[in-house]
Amino acid sequence: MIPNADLAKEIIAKRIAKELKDGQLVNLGIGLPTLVSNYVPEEVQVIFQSENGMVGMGPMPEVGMEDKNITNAGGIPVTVLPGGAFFDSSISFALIRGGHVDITVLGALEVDQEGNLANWIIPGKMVPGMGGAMDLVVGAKKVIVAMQHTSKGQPKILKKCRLPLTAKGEVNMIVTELCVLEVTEKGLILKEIYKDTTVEEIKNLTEAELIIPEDIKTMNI
Amino acid sequence: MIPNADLAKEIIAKRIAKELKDGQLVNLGIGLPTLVSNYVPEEVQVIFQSENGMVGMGPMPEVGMEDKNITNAGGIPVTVLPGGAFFDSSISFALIRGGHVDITVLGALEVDQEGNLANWIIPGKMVPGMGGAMDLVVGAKKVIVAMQHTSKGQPKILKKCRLPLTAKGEVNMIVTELCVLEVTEKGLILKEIYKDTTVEEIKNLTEAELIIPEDIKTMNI
Amino acid sequence: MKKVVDIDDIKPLIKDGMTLMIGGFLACGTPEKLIDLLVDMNVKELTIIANDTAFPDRGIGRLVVNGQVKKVIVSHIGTNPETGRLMNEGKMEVELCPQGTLIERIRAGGAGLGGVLTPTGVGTIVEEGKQKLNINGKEYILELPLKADISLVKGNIVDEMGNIFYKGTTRNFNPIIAFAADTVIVEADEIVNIGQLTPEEVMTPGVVVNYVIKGGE
Amino acid sequence: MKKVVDIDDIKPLIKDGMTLMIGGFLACGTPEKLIDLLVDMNVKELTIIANDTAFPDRGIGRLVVNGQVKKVIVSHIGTNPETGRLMNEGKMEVELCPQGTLIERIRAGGAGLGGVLTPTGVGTIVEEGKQKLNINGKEYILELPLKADISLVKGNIVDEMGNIFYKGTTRNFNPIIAFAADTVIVEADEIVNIGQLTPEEVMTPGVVVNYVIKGGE
Repeated sequence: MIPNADLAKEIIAKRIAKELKDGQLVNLGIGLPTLVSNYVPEEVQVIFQSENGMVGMGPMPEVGMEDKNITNAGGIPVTVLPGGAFFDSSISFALIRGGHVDITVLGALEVDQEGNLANWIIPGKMVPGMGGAMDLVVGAKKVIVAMQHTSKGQPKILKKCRLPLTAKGEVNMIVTELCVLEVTEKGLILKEIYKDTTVEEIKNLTEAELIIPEDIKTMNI
Repeated sequence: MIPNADLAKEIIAKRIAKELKDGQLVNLGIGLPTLVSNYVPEEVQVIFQSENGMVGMGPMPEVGMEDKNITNAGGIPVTVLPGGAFFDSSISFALIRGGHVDITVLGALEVDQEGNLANWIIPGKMVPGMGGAMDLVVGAKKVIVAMQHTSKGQPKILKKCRLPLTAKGEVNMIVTELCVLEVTEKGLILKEIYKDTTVEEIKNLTEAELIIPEDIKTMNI
Repeated sequence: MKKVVDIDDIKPLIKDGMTLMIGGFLACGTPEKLIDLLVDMNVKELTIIANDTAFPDRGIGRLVVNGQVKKVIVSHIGTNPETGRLMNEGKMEVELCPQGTLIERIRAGGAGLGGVLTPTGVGTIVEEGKQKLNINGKEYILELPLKADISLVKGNIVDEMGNIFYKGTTRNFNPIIAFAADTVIVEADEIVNIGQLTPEEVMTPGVVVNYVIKGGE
Repeated sequence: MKKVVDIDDIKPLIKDGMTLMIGGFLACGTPEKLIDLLVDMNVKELTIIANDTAFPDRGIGRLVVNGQVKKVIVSHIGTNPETGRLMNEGKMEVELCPQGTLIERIRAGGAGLGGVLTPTGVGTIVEEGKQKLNINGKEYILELPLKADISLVKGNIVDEMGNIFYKGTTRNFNPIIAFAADTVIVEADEIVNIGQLTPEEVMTPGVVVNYVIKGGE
């Protein structure tokens, strides 16, 4: 049984939140990845980076309290927490490309069993541009793809990406509403599955080859 | 007649001071070049850069007023003028290498008729290192060599530098106590001579070929 | 060397066909009054180097909508549908560049570097037509410097020598483009006397700034 | 993630044979208390990357005089005769690097770049053994990144999250080396609570800093 879109997003965000460790520097992409910040356990203090030039990004301001000089990478007003810092884009990407960001969470159009990611262009249809995504995926220590398992019923986890790539072989983990996959040199390992699904269902909805270990866990959300 | 060392330095510094134009950003090397700042006309406002990380460098502080956090590129306490700014070394050399410094004045061990400069090493004898000199000479819009015409009676203005170079073909102007030379594609042009010397004397004390125009001026100090 | 001028004094500097760098990230930190000026002057055939093309009614987006732009070199155009439309109709050239690469190319231009080697884009279409180098067993793309005729910078507090202080996330591309153009024009929220910014508060040294104009309220 | 520690807690981190980057320019902005620690521990065979070797009795020079250094990568050794003597006697290796190139190499290391192309040193012995590239008719040297095991940084005001504010010309190499090492240790003149440095005052974000110790008065 495939959870509906809202539940799917909640499952994904909750599961990824559990990957964050105390003290880590984390960059969350626009959209679904942003939801992860809602589920970080209280005892885990992570620092959010925004590639337009900030660490220590806080929640959105209350209505009427917006400061037009403090925005996130989506251009939306946000807040900065005590101990945060602002900097220019060259320093922001020195942090990103230089391996100082512990985890980046991004959406995907396609991802494949070699850890390739496509999320910035559908030629002839949608060309938003890569923004900071290519640098984030190459530079962050751990790259987590956050996406619904299928798009209109079609698999998005492929043997080989068909869309132009964002980066080659950089994805470490894929989290969908159905499962958690780890990208390894041998291929994709099915680590956890959602309580209401089965290995069979996941196989049917996935084009990529999956390595099925004996000790698959239930997704802990 | 060759002026003694003290007078020589004064002549050189005074003449170079006349090259500085209002609003220019200027870097003066340690030693003789530093003296140039004593002779800048009052109506000319230049900004001094210090490659350790400052623009708007002011004079040395009065005794007892030194701030150990504000030093020049020689490690000596200096002051910062209102409107000055501090920055890190990467920005300092972005200014230098990026062509934002209008004039750099440096000493030389040797300089030659192709505009080559040697001022950072005498192999086996003296190896201070190049510090910021190589970047300054390559990056500044105008490179002025400030030095006494000879060393122990031997020419320092050569056909071809014999010491390892600081930079190739980057010198624009040479000012000694005897003359002002302009470096051009054709060679060294004798533009001005000191009042107490002659073209003959300069030729005798110079190894390089000199282009002698008809309208040589007396050095205006 | 009086740098603070009236916005009308800027007009003669800006000409059709120029390459402009413009600060801002989705219009945060973009000099809107200078954009107004460009729109009013209706200068054409501009090449714009910036992070993005913002929104149709804000920032750089307004120049796109007004048909003044020949080419943009940016990392993102998704927030301005007009950019995509003009691109698809062949009316405007769009060079997409990863954000971190774009800012390094501009920095290289301003810092006198001939290029930088980046791992970003290796194995993607970004590497097409570019030289690749293998350094210690890892592949890098050689990315070349960018420079402009004029940079349009937005500063929050600017002193009469052109020293700039940026608030919040308005800094973004501004300090970097301020090094990479022949002429640098700053739009200031607030212009202060010399000495009111301490030398430590200055984020862009005024020595790279040519003109300062007063921005909107 | 408590970053403020006692200087003794630093001891286990530092080992013979390590590569250290140390901030400062002729000892201005050098963490002298951390140098004291290195001298006391008498760690050996260090490789030091820094602007210079300062003076025999100040800054990095003290490590040279104490015979703890195997190699230095610096732009200048002229103020410390001991460096020259040890070099001439073959007891210490000295790699001289133009200052602007040195800081770019460190920056590249910290920013994940594979190298930079610089015109500095073309036609001199600096280019020996290095790849040269011709970009648009001009020659550049390819200079490779530098990284370290540990960076020792000096900050004037540092908050409990490791955010750093530098006064005057003490900044120099410090913010750049803070990005380029596996472990970053900051010696602070003054340690303040979180929030006492505004986000705009921060010159090095604490996210790259691992440990903060209190410096001398």
